[in-house]
Amino acid sequence: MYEDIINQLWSFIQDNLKFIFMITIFPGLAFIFIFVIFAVWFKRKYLARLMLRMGPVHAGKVLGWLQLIADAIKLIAKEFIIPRTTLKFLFFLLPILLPVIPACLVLLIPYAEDYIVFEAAGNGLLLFLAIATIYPVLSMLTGWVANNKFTIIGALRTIYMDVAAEIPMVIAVLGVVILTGSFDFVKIVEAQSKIWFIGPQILGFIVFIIGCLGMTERVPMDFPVAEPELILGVKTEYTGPLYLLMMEADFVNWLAWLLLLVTLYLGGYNGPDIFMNKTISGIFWVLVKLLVVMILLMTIEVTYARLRVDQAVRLGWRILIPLSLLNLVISILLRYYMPWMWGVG
Amino acid sequence: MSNKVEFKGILDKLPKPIRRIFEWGRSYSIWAIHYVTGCCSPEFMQVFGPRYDLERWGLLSQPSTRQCDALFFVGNVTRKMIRRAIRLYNQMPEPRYVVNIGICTISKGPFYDSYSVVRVEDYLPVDIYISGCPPKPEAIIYGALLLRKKILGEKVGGSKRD
Amino acid sequence: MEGLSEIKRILIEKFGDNIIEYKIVSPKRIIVKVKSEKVKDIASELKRLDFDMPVSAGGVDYIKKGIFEVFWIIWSSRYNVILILKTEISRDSPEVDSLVNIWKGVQKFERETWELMGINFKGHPKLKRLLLPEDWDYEKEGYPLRKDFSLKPYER
Amino acid sequence: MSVIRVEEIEELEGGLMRVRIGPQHPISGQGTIIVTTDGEIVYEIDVDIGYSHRGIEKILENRTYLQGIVPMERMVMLDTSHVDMAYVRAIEELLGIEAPPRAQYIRTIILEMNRIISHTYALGLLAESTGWFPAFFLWTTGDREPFLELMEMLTGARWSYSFIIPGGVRADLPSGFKEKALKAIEYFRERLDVYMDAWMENALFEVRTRGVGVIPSSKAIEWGAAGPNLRASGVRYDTRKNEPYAAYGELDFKIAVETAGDAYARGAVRIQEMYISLDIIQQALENMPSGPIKVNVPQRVPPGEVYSRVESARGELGVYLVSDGTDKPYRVKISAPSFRNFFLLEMLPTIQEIKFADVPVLYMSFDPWFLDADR
Repeated sequence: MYEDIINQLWSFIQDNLKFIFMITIFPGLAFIFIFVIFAVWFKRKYLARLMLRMGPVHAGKVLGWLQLIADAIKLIAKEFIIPRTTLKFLFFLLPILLPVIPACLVLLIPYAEDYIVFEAAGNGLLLFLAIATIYPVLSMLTGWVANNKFTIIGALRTIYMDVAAEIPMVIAVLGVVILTGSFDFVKIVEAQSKIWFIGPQILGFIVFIIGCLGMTERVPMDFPVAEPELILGVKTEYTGPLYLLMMEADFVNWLAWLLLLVTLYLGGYNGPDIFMNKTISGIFWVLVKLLVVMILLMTIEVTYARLRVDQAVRLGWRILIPLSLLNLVISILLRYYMPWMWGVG
Repeated sequence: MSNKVEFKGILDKLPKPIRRIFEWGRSYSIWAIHYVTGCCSPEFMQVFGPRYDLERWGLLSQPSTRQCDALFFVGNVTRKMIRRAIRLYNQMPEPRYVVNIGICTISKGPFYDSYSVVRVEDYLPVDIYISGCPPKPEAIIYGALLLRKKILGEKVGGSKRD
Repeated sequence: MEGLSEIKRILIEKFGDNIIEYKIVSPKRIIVKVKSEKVKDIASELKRLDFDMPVSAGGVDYIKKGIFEVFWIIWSSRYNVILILKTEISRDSPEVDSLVNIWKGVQKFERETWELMGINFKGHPKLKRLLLPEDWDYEKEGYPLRKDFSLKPYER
Repeated sequence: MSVIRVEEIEELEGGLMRVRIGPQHPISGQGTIIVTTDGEIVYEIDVDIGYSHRGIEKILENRTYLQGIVPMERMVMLDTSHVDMAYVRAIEELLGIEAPPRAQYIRTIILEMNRIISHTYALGLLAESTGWFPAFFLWTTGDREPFLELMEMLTGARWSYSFIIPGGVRADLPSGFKEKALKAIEYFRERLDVYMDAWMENALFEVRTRGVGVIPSSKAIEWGAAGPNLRASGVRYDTRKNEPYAAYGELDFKIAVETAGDAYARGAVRIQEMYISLDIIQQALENMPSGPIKVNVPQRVPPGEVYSRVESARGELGVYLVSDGTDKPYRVKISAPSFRNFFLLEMLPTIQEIKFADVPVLYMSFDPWFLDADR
């Protein structure tokens, strides 16, 4: 009686083996966990090196690669405290929900010609932006639920940053959509085979980078988690495993936005295919570009001071939005006069 | 205060190798609170500085008490400060340690007859004592390594705790 | 030097006997001792004479003579000289006018003297606890900076 | 021991809330800044000090003059030699003796090295408060090491030297100190150029500090500002020039003065003062006179009262010493510069509208030190 169930299961696995591999291994869970651990380790070593010091060394006997695993184990084994003045259900649910949102964004990105997990019927970018805007709302909720003076101020500031950074960024992304004529990620990457969009869309690229810093709360725009004023901003009240999830959510969100940056402006998987097989070289190129952009953003993080809230909102409204509108006009002109350049005409 | 979930017991019942892993993890990432109480604080900053870097052993200074497991008393502790320190100690989650840096925290040091300096030992259980006024960075690093040894379960001098 | 003697002339002819003592210790130091009731007017007169930066204020407890000596230390930007204004008040009713509305910078110093020595500054806006711990009660432990307060019980 | 209960959340009118940037806070040090704000605009700042009040003035009455140097230095650990110098200068003035010239030069070297150590701390924290934590704060922490090593070589201790004693200096310069010191000066001078580029050209840092917490010179004098905060508002006031002590009479150096009076100007004054200190040390090392380094001093100090002033890194540090002829001081009143610098922070909201995010920047631009204020 069990045989047919097992046979059905076995045939189901054989049919969509590729899909299961994609979900669990490459762009799925394993890749996200490994990337988070690598990114945190790399950030601590790289920033330490810029600060003229060593960073974690003794944890793994060679370059301290086990340091993050030690941190994770310690946090798991920590006792978690539920402050009396919070909504217990939300206090537990939100940290679990936070890493999930950006995790599912990673699946929408095309890593090679036919290597995309969820096609989204032609409007992948639209779905990406829709899901991505839930993250600030949820992080605001965590601040509000923790019911501590500093987290409430942090929650208010998350909304400020949301307003200041997200609107100009969405308009900038519109420039790319006008050039390629569709929301489909694959078409966007195909359109960049001749020239990457960082060239014609340089204004949009600048606005996107600043918005990306804002959305992922990196230093120039990271006032929701501003250490000097609000202890840890939104994450102050969370201990042990919940803090581990919150910290991880931060980096998964960073991974999602970097991948979007790579596909929209740096030509996704376009690149000379070194390996024989096209998909492997496609994936290779996406990861290389991801690493380069990561190093760039980390260097920005070290050399610049943090913007005040009102300065960031003023920057967002007075400078970024006009810039992105100007970018729209440029992309319309480019689309009208030189359609052949983008494989559309 | 906040009702704490008593968590300690579960880990000790685990079999030896799994407990070793948790202890190894804990020993390599001690997070101290970003909190200084007295006049040894410049030396405490030097120890996190480029030359004597405590982050080599994974020791970071975290701003919020909820994520930390080590409370460093750096320098003299007065009656007004000890009340806040006790409150901090209560806020920290369970596997927590207290380290005394400087002789003022051990025996009131040069202020032996001051009317407001107190000894930390009368108020909080202390794990590691680092003497010196201010102790040299090597001494502070040695104290941190002693704390690591204590977490790994090895015997570190006579201590009232275990 | 000429500026200093000119100040002395103005102060003496305006306040006469209220100035008990006017000592020019060195070209950069003047010590003026005045009666405690006239402190406020003399201070406003000094302020008019460009003694504008308050450097410090405090009290000395002469237990043998049974008096408190309250002093304000003022620097003048024009004459570039330090003036120490001193008054004497009795130990059992330590009361003196506060010079806060003349020199704003003196507010914290007077608050500290009030807390550690028990000298009451009349007219001081914020006489609140500053340095001592919250659970310090004056009856049991007394005022720290007074001479009759001994450090023996605190010696470990 | 009654642990303080959670204060009752007092309802302030207009939806304000009182945020305590408490003793445990990345920026606050050993004290509390109580800020009344509605989230962004700050209406009132009250600094609650006393968390490390050790009663040094009372302890000094229990110690002889020479013993008093050790607890008094703990008052401000960052530049202990200035506190030492003020106390020793008061005693020497009462005794009417003068330290030999070689001791004066050695004292000047220690004082200036201490000023550099303290200013690097101030600049590092000012950069940290604007969020520029990683690079600048740790550069300055690292670049302070050579001077700490020199101090250890000369006096045996890294921070609290108690090297300046009534009548001169405890020991002579060790051999090889001069070459090492000149090498350290060379290294630090080029590091200072790196700070100037990283500091002056950093656009975001300027945006965060220019025009923030502007104090006009009239207000600075009226509130009793001290040291770099006074000179940043355009007031030419430096105790080393007004009343030259140690060897400042013979060395020529200028005073760093800025006129803007905002957080940026205070930082710029500190960087220029570091350049000046380097020149002073170089001059002192070059024409160092030979001769004795100590004059023996009687135990008992004749009765009298004296007010001695010294330009410490944080401002003008004054010691009002009353002695009654025994070997213990009768009363020592220390007028600490940080005590006055905190007052500036409290007075700022009355003249200018401050944002909540600016409070750490302002607090660090005055460079107060809680232990200095608590004594």
